[in-house]
Formats: sequence, C-alpha cells, structure tokens
Amino acid sequence: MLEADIQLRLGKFSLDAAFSAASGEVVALLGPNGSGKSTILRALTGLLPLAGGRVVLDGTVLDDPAQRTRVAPEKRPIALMFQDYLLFPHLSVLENVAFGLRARGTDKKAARQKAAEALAQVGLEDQGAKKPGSMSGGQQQRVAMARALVTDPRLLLLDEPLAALDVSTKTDVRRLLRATLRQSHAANILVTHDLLDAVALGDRMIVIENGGIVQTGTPAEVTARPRSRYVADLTGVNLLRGTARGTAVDLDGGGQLTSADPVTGPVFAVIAPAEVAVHRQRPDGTAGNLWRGTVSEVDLMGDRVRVRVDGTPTITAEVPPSAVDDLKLDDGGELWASVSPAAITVYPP
Amino acid sequence: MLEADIQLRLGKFSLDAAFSAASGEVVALLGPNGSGKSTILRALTGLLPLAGGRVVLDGTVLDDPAQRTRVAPEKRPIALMFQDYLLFPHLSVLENVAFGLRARGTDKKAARQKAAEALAQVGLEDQGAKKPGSMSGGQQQRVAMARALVTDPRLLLLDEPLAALDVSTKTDVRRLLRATLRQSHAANILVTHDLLDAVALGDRMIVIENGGIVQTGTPAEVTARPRSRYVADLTGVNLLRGTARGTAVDLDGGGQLTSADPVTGPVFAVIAPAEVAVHRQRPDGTAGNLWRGTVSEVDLMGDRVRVRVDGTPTITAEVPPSAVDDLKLDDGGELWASVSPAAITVYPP
Amino acid sequence: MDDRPRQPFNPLLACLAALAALFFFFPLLGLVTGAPWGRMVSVITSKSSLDALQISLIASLSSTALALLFGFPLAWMLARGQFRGKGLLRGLTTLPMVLPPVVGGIALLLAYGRRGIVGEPLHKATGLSLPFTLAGVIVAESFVAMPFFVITAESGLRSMNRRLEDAARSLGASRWTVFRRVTLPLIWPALVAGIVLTWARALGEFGATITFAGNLPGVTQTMPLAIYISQSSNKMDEAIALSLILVLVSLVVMIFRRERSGSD
Amino acid sequence: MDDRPRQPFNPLLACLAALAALFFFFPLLGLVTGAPWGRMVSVITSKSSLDALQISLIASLSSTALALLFGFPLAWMLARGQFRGKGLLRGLTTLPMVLPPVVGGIALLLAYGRRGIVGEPLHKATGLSLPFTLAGVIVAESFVAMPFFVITAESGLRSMNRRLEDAARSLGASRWTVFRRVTLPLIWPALVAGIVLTWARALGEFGATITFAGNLPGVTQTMPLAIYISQSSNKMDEAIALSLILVLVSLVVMIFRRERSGSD
Amino acid sequence: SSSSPAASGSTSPGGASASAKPSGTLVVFAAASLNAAFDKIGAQFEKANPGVTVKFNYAGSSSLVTSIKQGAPADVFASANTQNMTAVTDESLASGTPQVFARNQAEIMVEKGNPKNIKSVKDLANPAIKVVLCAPAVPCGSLAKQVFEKAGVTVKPVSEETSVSGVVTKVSLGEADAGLVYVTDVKAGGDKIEGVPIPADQNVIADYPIVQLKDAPNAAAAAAFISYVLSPPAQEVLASYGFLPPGS
Ligand SMILES: Nc1ncnc2c1ncn2[C@@H]1O[C@H](COP(=O)(O)OP(=O)(O)OP(=O)(O)O)[C@@H](O)[C@H]1O
Ligand SMILES: Nc1ncnc2c1ncn2[C@@H]1O[C@H](COP(=O)(O)OP(=O)(O)OP(=O)(O)O)[C@@H](O)[C@H]1O
Ligand SMILES: [Mg+2]
Ligand SMILES: [Mg+2]
Repeated sequence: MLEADIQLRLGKFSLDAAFSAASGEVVALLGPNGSGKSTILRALTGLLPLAGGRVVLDGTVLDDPAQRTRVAPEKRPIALMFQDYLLFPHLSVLENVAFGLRARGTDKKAARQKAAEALAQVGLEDQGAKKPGSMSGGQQQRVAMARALVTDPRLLLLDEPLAALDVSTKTDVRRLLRATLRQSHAANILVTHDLLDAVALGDRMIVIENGGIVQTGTPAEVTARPRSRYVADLTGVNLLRGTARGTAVDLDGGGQLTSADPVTGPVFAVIAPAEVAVHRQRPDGTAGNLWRGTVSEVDLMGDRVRVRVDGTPTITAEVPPSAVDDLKLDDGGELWASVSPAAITVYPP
Repeated sequence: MLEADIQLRLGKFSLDAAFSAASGEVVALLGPNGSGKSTILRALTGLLPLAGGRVVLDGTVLDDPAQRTRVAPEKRPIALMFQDYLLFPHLSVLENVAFGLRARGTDKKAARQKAAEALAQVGLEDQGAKKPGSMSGGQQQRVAMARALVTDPRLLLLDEPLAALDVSTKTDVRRLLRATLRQSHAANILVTHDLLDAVALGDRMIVIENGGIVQTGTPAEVTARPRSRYVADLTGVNLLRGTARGTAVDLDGGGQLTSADPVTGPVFAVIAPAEVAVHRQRPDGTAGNLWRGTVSEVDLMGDRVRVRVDGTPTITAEVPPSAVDDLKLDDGGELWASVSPAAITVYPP
Repeated sequence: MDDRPRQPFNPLLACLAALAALFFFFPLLGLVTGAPWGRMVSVITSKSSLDALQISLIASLSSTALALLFGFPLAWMLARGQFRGKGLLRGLTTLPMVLPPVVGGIALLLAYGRRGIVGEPLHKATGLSLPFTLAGVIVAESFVAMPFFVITAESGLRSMNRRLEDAARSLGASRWTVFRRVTLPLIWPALVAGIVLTWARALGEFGATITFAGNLPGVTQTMPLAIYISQSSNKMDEAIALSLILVLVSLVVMIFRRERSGSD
Repeated sequence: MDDRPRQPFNPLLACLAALAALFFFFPLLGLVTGAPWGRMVSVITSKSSLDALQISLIASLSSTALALLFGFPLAWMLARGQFRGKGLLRGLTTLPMVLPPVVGGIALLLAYGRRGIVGEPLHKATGLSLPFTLAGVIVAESFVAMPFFVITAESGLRSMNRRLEDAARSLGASRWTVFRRVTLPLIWPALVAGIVLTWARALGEFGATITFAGNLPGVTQTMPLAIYISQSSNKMDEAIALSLILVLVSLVVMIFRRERSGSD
Repeated sequence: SSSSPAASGSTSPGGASASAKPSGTLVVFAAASLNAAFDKIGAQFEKANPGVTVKFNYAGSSSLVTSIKQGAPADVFASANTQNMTAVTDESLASGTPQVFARNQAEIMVEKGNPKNIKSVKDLANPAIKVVLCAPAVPCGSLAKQVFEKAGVTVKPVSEETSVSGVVTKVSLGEADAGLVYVTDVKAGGDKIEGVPIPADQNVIADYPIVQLKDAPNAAAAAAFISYVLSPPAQEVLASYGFLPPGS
C-alpha cells in the first residue's frame, strides 16, 4: 500500500501530486511529455528530495520533509525501471539483472540463477553474456525490465516499459507483466503513453498534466468522460467545452450544439469521430447539428481516415478510406459536418 | 535516390540486406527487436564499416569495400536520428539542434535562427536554453528529431522517432513529419514498431528479420499478405502455414481448414480474429470450419477482447467485451471455434 | 544541475580527507611561520628573485604549452591508435617520471648536449646548443613534466563516450569540429587536471634543470634554483620566503582554475 | 567491442606524437649507451644498490598505498563535497607539487621534524621522530606524490555519469556496494593513471627525501639518493647504471599495467 | 642512548682512549664530496673499534646544516668548508671546537687532452671558453671566487652549479670547456677529464673541519671517530684521495 503526496521543484518545473496505490494494484500513470511522470518515480525512489508532502509505503514513512525523515533509496523496497534503462555498461547483461539481488544479499549462484530465469522470461535467455552496449534498443529495454522485476519489490515503478518493443514481443511482455503484477502483492505504477497498456494492465488510471493530477479513475471511467484535450486524444474523441441551457450547449470556442439529454451550467461535450458525418453539399433535411467548415487535416489511421474540419466548432470526423476519393478530401475546401444530438455526451466538468 | 546493399557482421549477428529508396520516398523499416534496423542505419551513415555490398546515394558511391571506397560519415549528406538520441550533454538544446548547421558551415546567427524554428516545430520553442539532461524523455526525443530534420539532408534516417511521445504530440509530430518528408526531395527511412506510423508515413514497407529482408511492398500489400508471424502480429491476424489441395488446406501444425477459393501447393492462410466465432457448446448446423480448443489467453484490447484458443490449429478470436462474461472466458476451459471458408485468405508464400 | 539529495555526510571518508588535508597543511604552516616576514618584501622584490620568478613563469608556461602541443597527440595515439608496441611507448613516456631529476638531466645532456646524440650534429650544423640557455630550461622542464599530461589526457580519452563523437560526425562535423565541440568539452576535467599537474611539476622542477641548463642568474636561474642557492648559503629564511612566492602563485592559479572548470 | 571503422591515419597528429616519442627516446638511448655495461652486473648487485632498490620499492609502494587511502577521500570531497573553501583546499593539495622538493623537505622538517610544529609534541610524548627513518622516507614521498593521485582521481569522479550510481542505489546497493561495483569500475582509467603518476613520482623522489629523511645507507637511502651519491663522488657511469634499474622496474610495471587495464 | 659525561671527558685528542670503549651506532654527517674517503675510513674505524657501527649521512654541507638545526640525531659533522661549520657552531650545536682534518686546494678541470689548451687561471677569463663554476654560496664556489680574486681575473661562467658534481658532469660531458674545482675532484673525476694545476701563489687552501655535535647520542664513539680521522691511518686514506694534511 503506497500513499504518496509529492511536492517538489525542478528548475522552473513544479510538481504537486497526491495519490495512493493499494498492494497488488496496478496504477497506470499517463500524461503528456514533461508532465512529471518520471519525476514522480524518481521522487518515490528517493533519488529526488521532496520539498513537501510525504511518502508512506506499507505503513513505514519513507519520506517526510516536515519530520526530517527520509529513508535512503537503497533502503527502500522499491524497484524502478528507468525510462532510459541506465544499464551498467561495464557489467554483462546477466550481471546487470543479478545486480539487485546481489546488492540485497542473495548469494552469487542463486542470484545468477534467478537472473537467468528473469532473462528467459523476457526472451533473452541466450544473451546473458553480452555487454548492454552491444544490444539493440528493445533488447536493452527488456534487460532493464528483467533487472527491475527480479528484485520483487514492495513497490514496482515501470517507466514506459514497452516503448521500444516490437509488436510480437510487446504482446508477450505485456502478458508477462499482467501475470507478474497480479501475482505480486506489491503496489505497481506503470508509466505509459499507450492507452492499450493502461487498459490492459491498469486497475486505475492517473492522468497528470504539467505537475498536477487532472483525472483519476478506472480506465473505463476516465476514457468515458475525458476532462482534458490530452485524455480526449488518448481515446481519440472530440472534446468540447461549453455552457448548457437544457439541450442547447453554447460552446466556449463559439458555435452551438444540440444534445439529447438536458443539462445546465458549464459542461464538457464529447463526440466520437465515427459519429460525425461529412458532406460536400449541404445535406437537406438532416435533423440535429449541421455546420460548415473547411478540411484542414486528413490523417490515415490504419483502416480508417480522420478528417479535421475547421469551423465553429472545429471537429474531427472518422470516415472510411473510400470517402477520401468520393469526397475528394485531399483537395481540402468547404465541407459540411453533421452530428445527431443522441451522439453527443454531455457532462459537467 | 538511395541504393544500398549492406553486408556486415557484428559479433555473432550478421546482416545482409539490399534495398533502395527513391528521392522523396518514405521507406518504413520494420522488424522485431534485434533484427538489424538500427545497424542498417548506422551502416548507411558510415559509422559501421561494410564487409560487403555497396551504398550509392544520388549516383555517388558512399561505400564499396570491393573498391576500397568509403566516404567519411561527415562527408555524407545524411542525417541520422539515433534511437537513444545521443544529444550532446554539454550543449544547450538550441546548440544541439544548431550543431549540424554550424558543422556544415552555416553562420552562427542563421544557424540559431533555423534551430529555434525547428524547435518550435516540435513544440519546444521555450526550452532552447535548457541542457538535454534536464529534459523529459519525450522532450529529448523531439530535440533529437529537430536536430536531424534541421540539416535537411539527402537521406534522412529516423530510428523510432515517435516512441517516447505522448498521443497528442505524436499526432502533431506525425503530421509534421508527413509534411516535411513529402516536401523534401530526400530519401527517407523510418524505423518504427508502430504499423500506424508505417501506414501513415510510409510509401513502402520493408520488413527485416534477424538480418535479412523478409517482405517488402506498400503497407497495404504487406499487411494484406503477411509472410511471417511478425507481420501477422503487426496487423493482428492469424497466420497459418499449410498445403492446399483445392479448397482443403492441411496445416503444417496439424488440423485442416476449408477455404473458399481453390489453390494447390504450399500456402499461407490468413484469418482475421474478428472473423473467428467462439462458442461454449458445439454450435449445430454451422457450415465450414469448426473445431475444439481450450482458452489459453484473454487479452483486453481497448474496446475489443482477444481470446487465444489452443487447439489444432491454435487461433486467436476477437470478441466484444460482453462475451467475456457471457461465455465466462476467464474460467478458461473448452471452447468451440468456427470460421466460415469465405473468411480465410489463402495465398502461396 | 545536480538535483540529487545531499548525500549524508560520511564520517570515515571525511576523517580520512581531513587527515590528508592536515598532512598538507602543517608543512605549509611551518613555511609560513618560518618565513622572515620582516624582510619578506625586500627578499621578494630583490632583482634576482624577480628575475628568477620571471624565468620560472616563462619556462613553466612554455613547457606546459609544449606538453599540450606534443603530449596530446601522443595521448591520443596511446588511447585510440592501433599499433604494436603501444605498451612500450607508454612505458617510454613514463620514464622521465621515475628517473631522479638529476639523472634526467644527464640523460638530456647525453641526448641534446653539445656532445649529445642529437645535440652534436645539431651543434655542428647550426652552432646552436641548448644547455645554459632558456630554451634548455624549457626542454628540461618539458621532459620532466610532459608525461603527467600525457597519462592524464589518455585516461580522459579512454573514459569518454565515443558514440557522441559518432553523433557529431553523422551531423557533418569534420574531425576537427568533432574534436573542438565534442571531444574537448567532454574530456575537459581530465585535461584541466593534466595541465595543472604538468604546470605545477614544471614550476617546481629542480634537478633536471640545473643539470641540463645550468644555473645562471637572469638567464637560466629559475625559482627552485634560486631557492636552492639561498638555502645552501644557509639563508633558509630567504629560501622559505622565495618558496612562498611559488606557493602563492600556484594558489592563485588553483583557485582561478576552480572558477573556470567549476562551470562545467 | 569497438566496431568503429578504423580512423584514417592522421599525419599531423602522428607526426607530433612521433616527435614527442623521440623526444623521450633519445635521452633513454643516451643513458643506455652511456652505461658501463661491463661493470653493470657488479654495480647493480652491490649490497648498497640492492638495499637502495629495496628501500625504494618499499617506500614508493607504501606511499602510493597511503596516497590511495588518504588521497581518494580527499579527491571525493573535492569532487562531490559541498562546503566552503573548496578552492582553497584544492590549492593546498597542489602545493607540494610546486614546492621545489628540497623546500618541501624543509617544510616537512618544520612540521614533522624533531623541532617541528607537530613533530616536537609528538617526540616529547612518544619519543618517536620521523626524520632518518624509513617512515620518514615514506612521509616525504607521500607528501610529494599524493597530490598527483588526488587531482587525477578527482577529475575521474567529476566526469563519470552519476545517474548510474542512482540506478545502483535504486536496486538496493549500499553506498559501499555502489562504490565497489559501479563507481570504481567507471573511474578505473583515471585511477590507474593516478596510481601510475603517484608511484612513479614517489619512485623518483629525491630532494624532499634527502632533506627530511636523510641519506643513511640501508635505512633511508633510496635509489635516487644512492644515485646522487655515486654522481657526487663523480661516478657518473655508476649513477647511470643505477638509474637504468629504475627505468627497467618502471618499464616492467607500465607494460604489465597495459595488460591489466587494457581489459576494460 | 645518551653519552656519559665521564666517557666524553676521558676522550683526549690523539687517539681512542683505552678507558671508555666506544660502542653502539655512530652517525656521521659528512659532505657528499667526502663520500669515497670516509667510506674507507669508516670501515677501518669499525675494524679498529669492534662493537661500533658507523652510519654516514652524505649530503650537501648546507642541507646537513639544515637537518642538524632541525635536531637530527647526528654525532659528528664533517663539513667541506668552514662557512657551514660556523653555521653550526654559531647556533652552539657543537661540543668543543671544530678541528681541521684535511685541506684541499683548487685546480682547473678540463676535458681530457685539454683541447682548448688552457694553461692558467687567466685563460678562464677568455669569453670564448665556456667555464662552469660552483655558485658562490657553495664551498667550491667560494673557493673559486677567492682564487680569481688572488689571480686578479674576472671570469664569467656560463653556469653557477649547485655542487661540484655539477661542474664535473658538464666538463666530462664536454658541455663546458673548463671548470674550477678541488684537486680531489679532478683525481676522482674519471678518465674523461684532466687537471691543470694552479700555482701556489694563486691557489687557495680550503679547510675541512670536523666536530662532535652537542646532542650527540653517542658522544664516546663520536670523540673516538674524530680522533681516528686525525690519526695517521685515516690521514693516509685522505691523502690517497688527494687531500692535503691539516697542518702543512
Ligand atoms: N534536472 C532537471 N532540471 C530542471 N528541469 C527538469 C529536470 N528534469 C526534468 N525537468 C523538467 O521537469 C518536467 C518533468 O519531467 P519528467 O521527466 O518527469 O516528464 P515526463 O512526464 O517523464 O515526460 P516524458 O513522458 O517525456 O517522459 C519536464 O518539463 C522537464 O523539462
Ligand atoms: N556492438 C555490437 N556487438 C555485437 N552485437 C551487436 C552490437 N550491436 C548490436 N548487436 C546485435 O545486432 C543485432 C541488431 O541490433 P540492432 O540495434 O540493429 O537491432 P534493431 O533492429 O535496431 O532492434 P530494436 O528494434 O530493438 O532497436 C542485435 O541482435 C544486437 O544484439
Ligand atoms: Mg519520463
Ligand atoms: Mg534499434
């Protein structure tokens, strides 16, 4: 069980985030670049001094500037997988993985034994003798993961552990993580930019933006009701802010929308791109919302195409690839966007 | 226009890959970890000596061991964005980006000017004065990209340029890349693990596996007809090998399938997980392929669930989340899988 | 930029360090107390002292410069070159350090003296000869001090991350630019150390100088020689006074140096 | 593990390096040709020579050890400690390098001699006194040589990547383990350089030793002193012969060292 | 070990007395230039006085003075000139008055075969000739100074060496054409050099004084040694190295 309230400054960047993670729980920590994710992990590990707040793990206070308590990093039952790995260049891969065990007093033979197993788990059984410098990026990342997992800590911190892995390996490793994180009764914090990882591995999601927590909850909750552009981008939906009077929503950016269920006061309005229809001519007799805009972006997303329509409001629509030619989207120009009121989810901030 | 035939050994790893990239073309280079992607880029840049083959860019021979020709890295009109960035720790971010320009003789003022613009393009306008060491992972990655882009080279090599970016930034940067790569008349090679990037940015895809090219073609071609487990995983389809006699396909792994269109000889058979239906009881009166297996994996993939059914053949099915409870998939146990012949694509290797 | 939590003060380490510091402190104190403060000014400002100081500075700085000019390439070869007999070459480089300075001087005479292996032909050809000249002093000091630079610079080159040089080259930086903008800054601490050691060694050099270049006030008499002379005429207090000048000079340099490389 | 393409031979660099090497080579050649090869064996195997060699080795090795024991903590403090007067401390450390050895010896006498600041009370209390003892030789050599280790080690500590130490600590490594398994290997090249410099300097030390510890055959007479004696009794060839022993010893060490640290 | 007053009192110049047998270790501080001769004398003395071991500490006279001033545990001090001896007696570190045990005189040292054909002190004034001398501060330097004054010539040396051996080295390596040193140095200087005698009327005699030190740990042996150095057998040795007897 981790209870953390982290307050610190790094140069111009200031961080203030309070959160907790139960034993056996996996907390997915998401946020834009430079929002403070890695900094949080460094602080939890004790590699950064806190300015305020406190860190308590399983009842023992690890950090409490007010009380002048701070447990040294090496005394904390924590393992951190660094975003940039920080493998020891002078040690073999096996020694790298065995390092934590040796440091915590496992005898050489047993340590190497366990390290070898850990390496096998991440699919590097035959690479133990290599130096990290002579491994590929993805191989190094897996070594770093093995090095962190093998120590089985009370608090496991993984900083973008899958970023450099190829799809096949990613699936396997993700599966491995699922299994181990579940079994371990440690608290787990997983930093990732991939919603898939968050959903697949995370029991709870914490979204942090420039140094502060903006949203928490189960992945389902968070994605259902995004509260920032970043979260909306995560799920790829349109997020609009406005003020509702009944079913009418006046958007802050200008423009108006009609939603199905009536609300009042400031609201978020979410529209899935797939629900947005686009037309070259003004469609006649469409109920609900219809407005005009110009094509600004056409992004090919796998088997779908995303069209950004600048207007009031600006909105992104998702259309089948065929539409690109049918509507000559690449030529840009004027376009009509329509959304049925039922497709608009409205909720207070 | 790049024509490359790269042959070299690194320790136990040996690489042999011949390919080309037209000016203005974007070649997406994909492959499992340790397959040799970064090695290829290092070799093209001249940081690794070739054992054989040759590298020709815009008609000039850059490397030809047979002829004892090799142009020094600094003399090659190439820019490489390293997988691990390799930013200069002692230089400010701005100086890092300006480095290439200064080195190639742009005067200080102009260089800083262009560098600042490049930084702005990747959304780091206000960070130029920082040292790389005091930046977040994603910020560093963008600095590395700016550093490579700003030199506008004849051959641009990007090694997993988007891996550390958050979703919002990723979309923006991807868009930026699309624009710049198109405009530049340089040949571009983009290493990535993300099919989305390959499809969105790549004109052509090259798939490499342990040191050799296994498949090339447009993203559409490659994904339509995967020729290795890795490629199949990329698109997330089931890939089975077998021998066809008419519409009957005897699978190498055991088991048999009936396909719609008749072929003969050794074949690949591809089945999209969504096309695989699973049942707890033996469904009566299903035409086509039906067989029994046991649930081995249940992976939550965003709004879909992937179920791996071990049997002959072992296959992955994609079902709506609801099915997990309806069919009690988490309990594992026996399961029936069915696929209609029409849903099976069969083609010779 | 070091945002690490302040390391808890390690008593053992601190004690040992303190002992080391005291070990150096007391002799200095001894000199300071032993110095003739009354006559300090007159001693220091005497023509001979000033001459000696000037010669010392010129010679030690020139020989440090030479050590950089020739020593760095040598260090580079030792660290990066691939050729046989490297161990031997390194051994050769460190010899002047183990030779007692006086013998070093003799060796120099045998090589570069008027009858020396190299010196004789040189003398015959050009009429030049190094001994008894300022150039001779510089040669002697370089001979004794250069190895300190070579060894330190080599260790710096060995322990730097060469992939950053790759990155620079991939960005079109010529060898020279790579060296100036990347290698040099990265090995800076080692170079500074090397320069300090070399310069200090040259400044304090006695045996080789007296033997090879001789001791003529105003021409080849460096501070250490002047000091020795006043000491051997049992004017120990004068010797101390002069030494304190050296101490002062080097102290100034050391503290200035801090400012400089403290910045990276 | 260095898979870089062989760098094209750089003529200018190679030339300068070659010149530097020759500069060191000729004096050595001079010594070798000037040596009395006929009487070599007898000179070298004479009791006094062997005594001197033994004392030299014992003293230089012990003082190197002391330099490590006390010098490393000092270097650590200078590189990592946060306290005022650091520049001064560093200056203090480098003083022994700029002091002419003889003056260094005098300073030592003033501090640790029988009438010295520390020496007198010590003598009164324990009856011990350093001068004219082997301990005295070791003190003198440490005083002169230790700074070379301190400066080099400090530069090593400065230029290493400390985040790797963070990683080690996050894996539960105690300070000592971090030091042993991470810091030490990473600064190894610098340490080796420092040890070599220190040892070599100690081995060749003359002035401070003779002044502080005297020149008693079999007790405090090191090789350089023995050499000085044969030279001052105008037996130059003997002096050379003895010096060549030192040269040989150090050559052996240098080449052995290569094997050692060539492996990292 | 400190000496018994009885012992030191009973030692009279002119020979080791039978009354107090000297024993233990004797430490002699001697000018480096005495090295060869004193080693021999020491050995003989040890034979003559079983139970005594002599330890010599050779160094430049002035550094010896320094260490003596700093309380070096020495019994006897043999200096290469009176100047350094006075430095000791002035600080009343000596017991009794110094006695001259040998004398030395100047000689011109030139390369073997005297290529520059140097005949007299006057020739040294010739600027075409490279002359090295000892610095006036060191014994051989003051000697040279006196010689030139007597001869009424001014010599501009190319170097003022800090020790005789510096001069010898430079001359024997052909670095310098001539030097002015002690007769004894020419004698010991080896085969690369030869001497050009200086006529008595221009020459200067240098005294080598020896004295027992006040804090001598082993006064008995010290006294014994001094008287032995003054005794015929030791004088023969000194003579064999070219030293002149004290009282000539
Ligand atoms: N040593 C430092 N000095 C000053 N600022 C720093 C330092 N380290 C990080 N920062 C700043 O702190 C902020 C948070 O950095 P952090 O690495 O925690 O971001 P992050 O959430 O991990 O981003 P990413 O997803 O890119 O890894 C960034 O804006 C960064 O510029
Ligand atoms: N210096 C080296 N010495 C020996 N083997 C090496 C060296 N560098 C790389 N290798 C091996 O070469 C293979 C290819 O490495 P490379 O970095 O090209 O892989 P990659 O395709 O970039 O993988 P990733 O997707 O993880 O970046 C790997 O198996 C690696 O272990
Ligand atoms: Mg981060
Ligand atoms: Mg790679």
